[in-house]
Amino acid sequence: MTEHFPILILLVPLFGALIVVLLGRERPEQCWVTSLVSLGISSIISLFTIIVVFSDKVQTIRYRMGGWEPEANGYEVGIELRVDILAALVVFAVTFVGFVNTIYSKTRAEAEVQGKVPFFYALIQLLIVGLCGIVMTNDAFNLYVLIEITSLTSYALIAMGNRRAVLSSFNYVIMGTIGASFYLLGVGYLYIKTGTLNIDDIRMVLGNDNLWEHQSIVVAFIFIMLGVWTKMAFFPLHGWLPNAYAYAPSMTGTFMAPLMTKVMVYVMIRVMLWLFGYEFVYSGQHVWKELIIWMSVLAIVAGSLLALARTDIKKMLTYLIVAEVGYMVGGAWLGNVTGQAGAFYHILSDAAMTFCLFIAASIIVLRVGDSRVNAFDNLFRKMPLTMIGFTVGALSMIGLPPTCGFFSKWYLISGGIEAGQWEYVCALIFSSLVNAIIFFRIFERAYFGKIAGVKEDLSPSDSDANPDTGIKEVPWSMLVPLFIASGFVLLLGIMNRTLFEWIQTALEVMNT
Amino acid sequence: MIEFSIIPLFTWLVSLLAVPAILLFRKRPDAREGITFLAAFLKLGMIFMMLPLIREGKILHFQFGEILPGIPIEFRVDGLGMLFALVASSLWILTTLYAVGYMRGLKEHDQTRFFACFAISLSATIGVAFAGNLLTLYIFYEILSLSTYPLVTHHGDKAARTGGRTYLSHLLGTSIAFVLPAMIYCYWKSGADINFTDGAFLDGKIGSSDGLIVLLAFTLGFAKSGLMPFHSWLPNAMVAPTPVSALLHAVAVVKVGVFCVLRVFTGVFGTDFLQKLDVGTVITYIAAFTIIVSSLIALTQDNLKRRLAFSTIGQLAYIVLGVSFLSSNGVTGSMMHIAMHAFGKITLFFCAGAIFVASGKKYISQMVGLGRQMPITMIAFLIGSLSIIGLPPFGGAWSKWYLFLGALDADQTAMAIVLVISSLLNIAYLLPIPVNALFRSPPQKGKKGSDAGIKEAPLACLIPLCITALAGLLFFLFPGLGFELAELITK
Amino acid sequence: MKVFGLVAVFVVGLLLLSATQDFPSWGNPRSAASDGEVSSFYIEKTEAVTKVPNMVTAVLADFRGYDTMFETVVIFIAGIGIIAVLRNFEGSDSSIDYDNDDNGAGLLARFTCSLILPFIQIFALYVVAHGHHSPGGGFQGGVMLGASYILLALAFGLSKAKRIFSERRTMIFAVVGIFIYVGWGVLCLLLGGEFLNYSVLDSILPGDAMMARSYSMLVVEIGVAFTVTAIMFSMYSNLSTRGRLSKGL
Amino acid sequence: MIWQFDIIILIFLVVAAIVSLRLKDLLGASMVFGIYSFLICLLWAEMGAVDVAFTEAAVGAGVSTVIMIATIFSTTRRSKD
Amino acid sequence: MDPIIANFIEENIVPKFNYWIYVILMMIGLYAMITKNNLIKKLIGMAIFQTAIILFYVSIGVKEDGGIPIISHHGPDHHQETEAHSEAGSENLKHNIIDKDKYANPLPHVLMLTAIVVGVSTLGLALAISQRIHKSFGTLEEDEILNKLRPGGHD
Repeated sequence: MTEHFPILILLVPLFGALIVVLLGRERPEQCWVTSLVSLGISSIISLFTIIVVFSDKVQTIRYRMGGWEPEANGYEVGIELRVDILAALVVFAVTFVGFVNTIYSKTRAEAEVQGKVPFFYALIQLLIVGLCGIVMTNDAFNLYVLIEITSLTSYALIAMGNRRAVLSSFNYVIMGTIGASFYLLGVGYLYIKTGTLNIDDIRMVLGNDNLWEHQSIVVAFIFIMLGVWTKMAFFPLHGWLPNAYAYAPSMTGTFMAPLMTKVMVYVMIRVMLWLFGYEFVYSGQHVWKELIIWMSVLAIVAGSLLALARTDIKKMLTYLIVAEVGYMVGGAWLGNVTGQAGAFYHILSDAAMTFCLFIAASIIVLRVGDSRVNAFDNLFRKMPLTMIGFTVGALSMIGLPPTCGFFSKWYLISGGIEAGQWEYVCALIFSSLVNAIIFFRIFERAYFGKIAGVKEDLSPSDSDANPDTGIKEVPWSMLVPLFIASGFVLLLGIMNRTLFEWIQTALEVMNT
Repeated sequence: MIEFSIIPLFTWLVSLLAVPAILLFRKRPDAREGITFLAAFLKLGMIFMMLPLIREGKILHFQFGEILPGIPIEFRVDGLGMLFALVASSLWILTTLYAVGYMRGLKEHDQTRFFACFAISLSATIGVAFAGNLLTLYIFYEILSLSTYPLVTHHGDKAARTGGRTYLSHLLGTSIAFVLPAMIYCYWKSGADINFTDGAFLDGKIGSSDGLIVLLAFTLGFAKSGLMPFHSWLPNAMVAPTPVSALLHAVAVVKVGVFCVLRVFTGVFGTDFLQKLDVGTVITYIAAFTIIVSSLIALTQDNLKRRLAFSTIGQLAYIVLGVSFLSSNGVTGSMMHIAMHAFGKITLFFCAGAIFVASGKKYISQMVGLGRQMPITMIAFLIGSLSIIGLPPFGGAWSKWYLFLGALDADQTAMAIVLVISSLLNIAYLLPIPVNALFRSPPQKGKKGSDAGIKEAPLACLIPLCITALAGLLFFLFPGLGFELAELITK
Repeated sequence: MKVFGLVAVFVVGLLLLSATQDFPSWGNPRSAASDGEVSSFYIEKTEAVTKVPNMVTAVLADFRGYDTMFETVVIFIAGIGIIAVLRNFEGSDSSIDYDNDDNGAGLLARFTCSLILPFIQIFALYVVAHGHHSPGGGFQGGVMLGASYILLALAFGLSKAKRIFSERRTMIFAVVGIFIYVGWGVLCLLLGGEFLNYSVLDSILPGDAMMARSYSMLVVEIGVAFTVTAIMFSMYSNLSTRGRLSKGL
Repeated sequence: MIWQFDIIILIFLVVAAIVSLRLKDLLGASMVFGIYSFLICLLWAEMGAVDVAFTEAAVGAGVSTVIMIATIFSTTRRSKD
Repeated sequence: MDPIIANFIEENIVPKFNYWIYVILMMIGLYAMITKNNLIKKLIGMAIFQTAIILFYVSIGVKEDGGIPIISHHGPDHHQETEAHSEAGSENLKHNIIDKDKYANPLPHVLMLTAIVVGVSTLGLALAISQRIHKSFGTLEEDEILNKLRPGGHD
């Protein structure tokens, strides 16, 4: 049974989506239960997959669709799933965030997408199918199909928001199509030279025929990278992201912000190491290593500064995502295992902390009814539980121990030092400082209230009574996800050593 | 001789565990403060339990978890940590006593928050004192920054917020910008070993120019030590209530800063290795510059707490200066000065607070002739000042003496001269306050009426300041323990 | 913007063209892609292992059946995505105003349509069923079937078409199509093979493992056809009425 | 595979693409786009990709054009560029 | 004509004419996607862009004398095949008679079927989105939409 785990992870939410569409119109209340159950099962299976993969016998699950064995010379003729520890971790992150986000959606879905609840749940489950598929597939073209699945679902999900969301969804369609088509072009250029689509086989052919010098392979690499960067909103190509995530329905934003860009970062790491291989990507003759690290520095600095300039909370967070993408691209391009592992670890930790922050921000915007920073006034008194969750996420974003943000930054900086890329190290530090300013600005407001406020504004005694207005905590269905997310921020931080060792071992295999 | 012991953990935990209890009893102030005292005494008791072992030359050690490859959360008690923990925990009791008097005297708001944060800060301070590796040190350093922020901004008004902003931005900013990369660089350079256990871990693993940069990054990055140019948080943090200022300037925060610098010199590089690298002088000059400039600025301040703040900057620079001589005498002087300055400066702050509680006066110019109404406070202030200046028969004399010897050992005659000049400056900015208060009559007879009602501060304020003043005297007579602990480090 | 676009486009174009110089020339049967082991395998062995002469169908529905499953899912997503984005449930949803509706095109067009519609549909079914031997298959047949309903809607008005193919029915068709496809794969799973490994179905299908593959391809093509038919029509009906489903073009 | 045929269609393709993008009338543009789809479908049939050609005929020249026209009718027909 | 240019054309353009045209079509489509003001025009550009890539893939699969990728039992190999059949369906012989140069490479065709489907799905969804945009903003011109957003928005 265990060998079927990879496909089961995909099939369960797929069936969930079908059932939701079929039964949703008659029994809308069942949609939530169905998707909760399907995503719950899926995340349990993916948790077991981690265990299976990590047990000594199986390091990588290879699952051949349709049972097609490789042909005589060893080339795969079918499509293959390949799950190693990295894929298993990301898949778990995807399904689990999906599961927790479904809990969060319980009340919000009915409020924000009236009448279309079943479609929302169906789309979000299909999005999870797509993301998991992206992570696990070992076929370059299948990756394209799955990228398009995630794109289409996210276009639709974003366009379910207000009119700005619809507009940004259109921009996303244009950018996303360009990105995915570039990826497809790159795969075509690889195919014309190698004659195969399986990722492992392509690397093998590239090595055997020594095709690395060929112009078409270089162009293929450039286009695949451009495509992936567009989808992950790497700095100059980030234009579609902020509005899309900020104005989408809140439960869409909370799901997509932590995962979409991160999964694409995973794809980038995978393309770099699995598809093209270490020698090709980092070899000295290509100038792009330095160039891309400088680009990531630019992404980090620009993302942080743009975030600093925003007063809208969600917008600010989306620009922080742009900066974080810069972290990960830079880390992956440093050319040493520490940096790559740091980038990968940051995929997980960034997913956790972005999820945490987005849920908290959505709750606050919902309760206060204002999406600007002054929504935070006095919130520590009014919504202490929400603010605790927010604080955990924010500290992680700044990079203070023992949250996971600190450790991912640690590994990334270690990688930067090891590679001697001081500009990257400086950019990381700079971004941490800017994040500190951004979040402490918020904390100050949340703690003390309005700027003009004086001592008398605060409640005079130690009483915990809410001083004013009806701003109260939200129902458990929104607080529980927040606490799960912030719990994961801490858990990933505490477990970082174990995780990092797994990641490092898996990546070292790829770098040889 | 390293010995496993669980006491360091409990010493750290005890004030942390007090926090939920404090929050639980938020409605009953007496129980709440009882818990604070209980925790404080328990802590001191545990430290005294460890003291004999440390004096035998043992190193107590406890570790759990492994947060990064090769780096656990590690507690390790040696002479330096012991000295610091001893000072911090004994002063915690006094500060708590004083805080109770002060807070109740002024009927401050949010006392629960105050005491809870206080307990967290002390826990973090002990964490720093006992930290067995650089990362543990860093973590507790950051926790201390964050947990003292609510204390600094306790009043919540605009000035407090500005002060708090400066405070946090300096401390957090420097630690992220300098210490973190330096630490990661060390981690990488030393092959994943940043434990203090086996002597200085960077010994012989780093070149001269790298070493200078790392050393500078650490020394400036631990901005709690108040070295220029990252000193301005200190005067700004003066908006805090006085017990907090006492905590910041005498016990927890600033001492953590210099303690970290001491650790960097002795535990990260090792003084011998630094001598080989020949990079200590840069720090020496920064420290000397800080001493002179801060003393000069202190002279111009009229707000008592601000003047004391600049005085603190100068005194802290002594400690850094002493250790930067890289001689055993210098390090001994530095360690002694941690303790001596702690007791001296806390006396001064207690006095400043007592004056504020009793008379509401903040400015030095208002305090002329105050000694008549508040003789005990002013005499304690005088003792504290003398101890800080370093005149016998007060404890400060020992540390100054050893610093001086250290300067001569290192052939830094110029620094010896700096020490002399700065001592003169100390006299100039500290001594006039008690002297004017005690021996001059109030200038304006007409306004005497307003001073008439002034009495000594409440007993809870008065007792601690007497004790600390007395301690300054006792340290001169019985300095043995301090030397003993210092010897454990310098040998 | 225009200049920037022009520059970007030219850079992209030049990059792509620069790579064509080391492509094998067009139509060269010895190029890596055409001569590689994988495509040779498909050309030479397909009929032997699947009994299907149309390699494209075989590769589509069997070797790369997993891709095709997601292709169907893509269509499905487009269908429900359009509904999610555009559908306006506020209007009279269930009770379509049949009387006051548009009546489609003119008489001649309606006559012609009624004449050719059955042929279109029969041809579409043929395309679905005969995909093993001739160009075509589930997707093409499904599109044609969907197009026949679109034609119906154009000629006789949307309401007429909706009477045959209501929204509810569309959704059921779409779901059932994917369900057939995925369920068939799961059936393989339950019988002990990998997902979509049709050869294990020989225990329940007549013939040997190769014939089982051949039959299974037909089954999944039918599944695809279901979904595509339904979604094509749903796409048209939503887009032509701005999501109200009340009045067609 | 007849290369003369190939080249002629390719050139027509480019023309059709440009025309469909330059027309200010969106209805006309989508009609020309239908022509473009049909041409490219011819090209593929000629290249031996019958399945692809069949699909493109049904989808590109058929459904795509129809839904595009449906959209144009329910929005606006004029375009500034 | 300059011999170098003539040589270049002979070597790089004539045998790769398909690739040149696909790049040109792709450039046209991309340019329209980036610079066109009308949303429908952008989508037409997008469709052109995608078909150009499909053209590229199909061109990969072409063989000079390859026919459609459907195995023919009535073609020139007919006689051999019947012989093969008579030998009790011997697998090996049966394989040998299929000349792979006679058939176009089927794999790119399969891939492009999927790509066409993806293209039409994207187009449909994008059209739905642009209808929503038209409903909210009353126009499909990008500059007018941005103008409408400007006064109210804080973006």
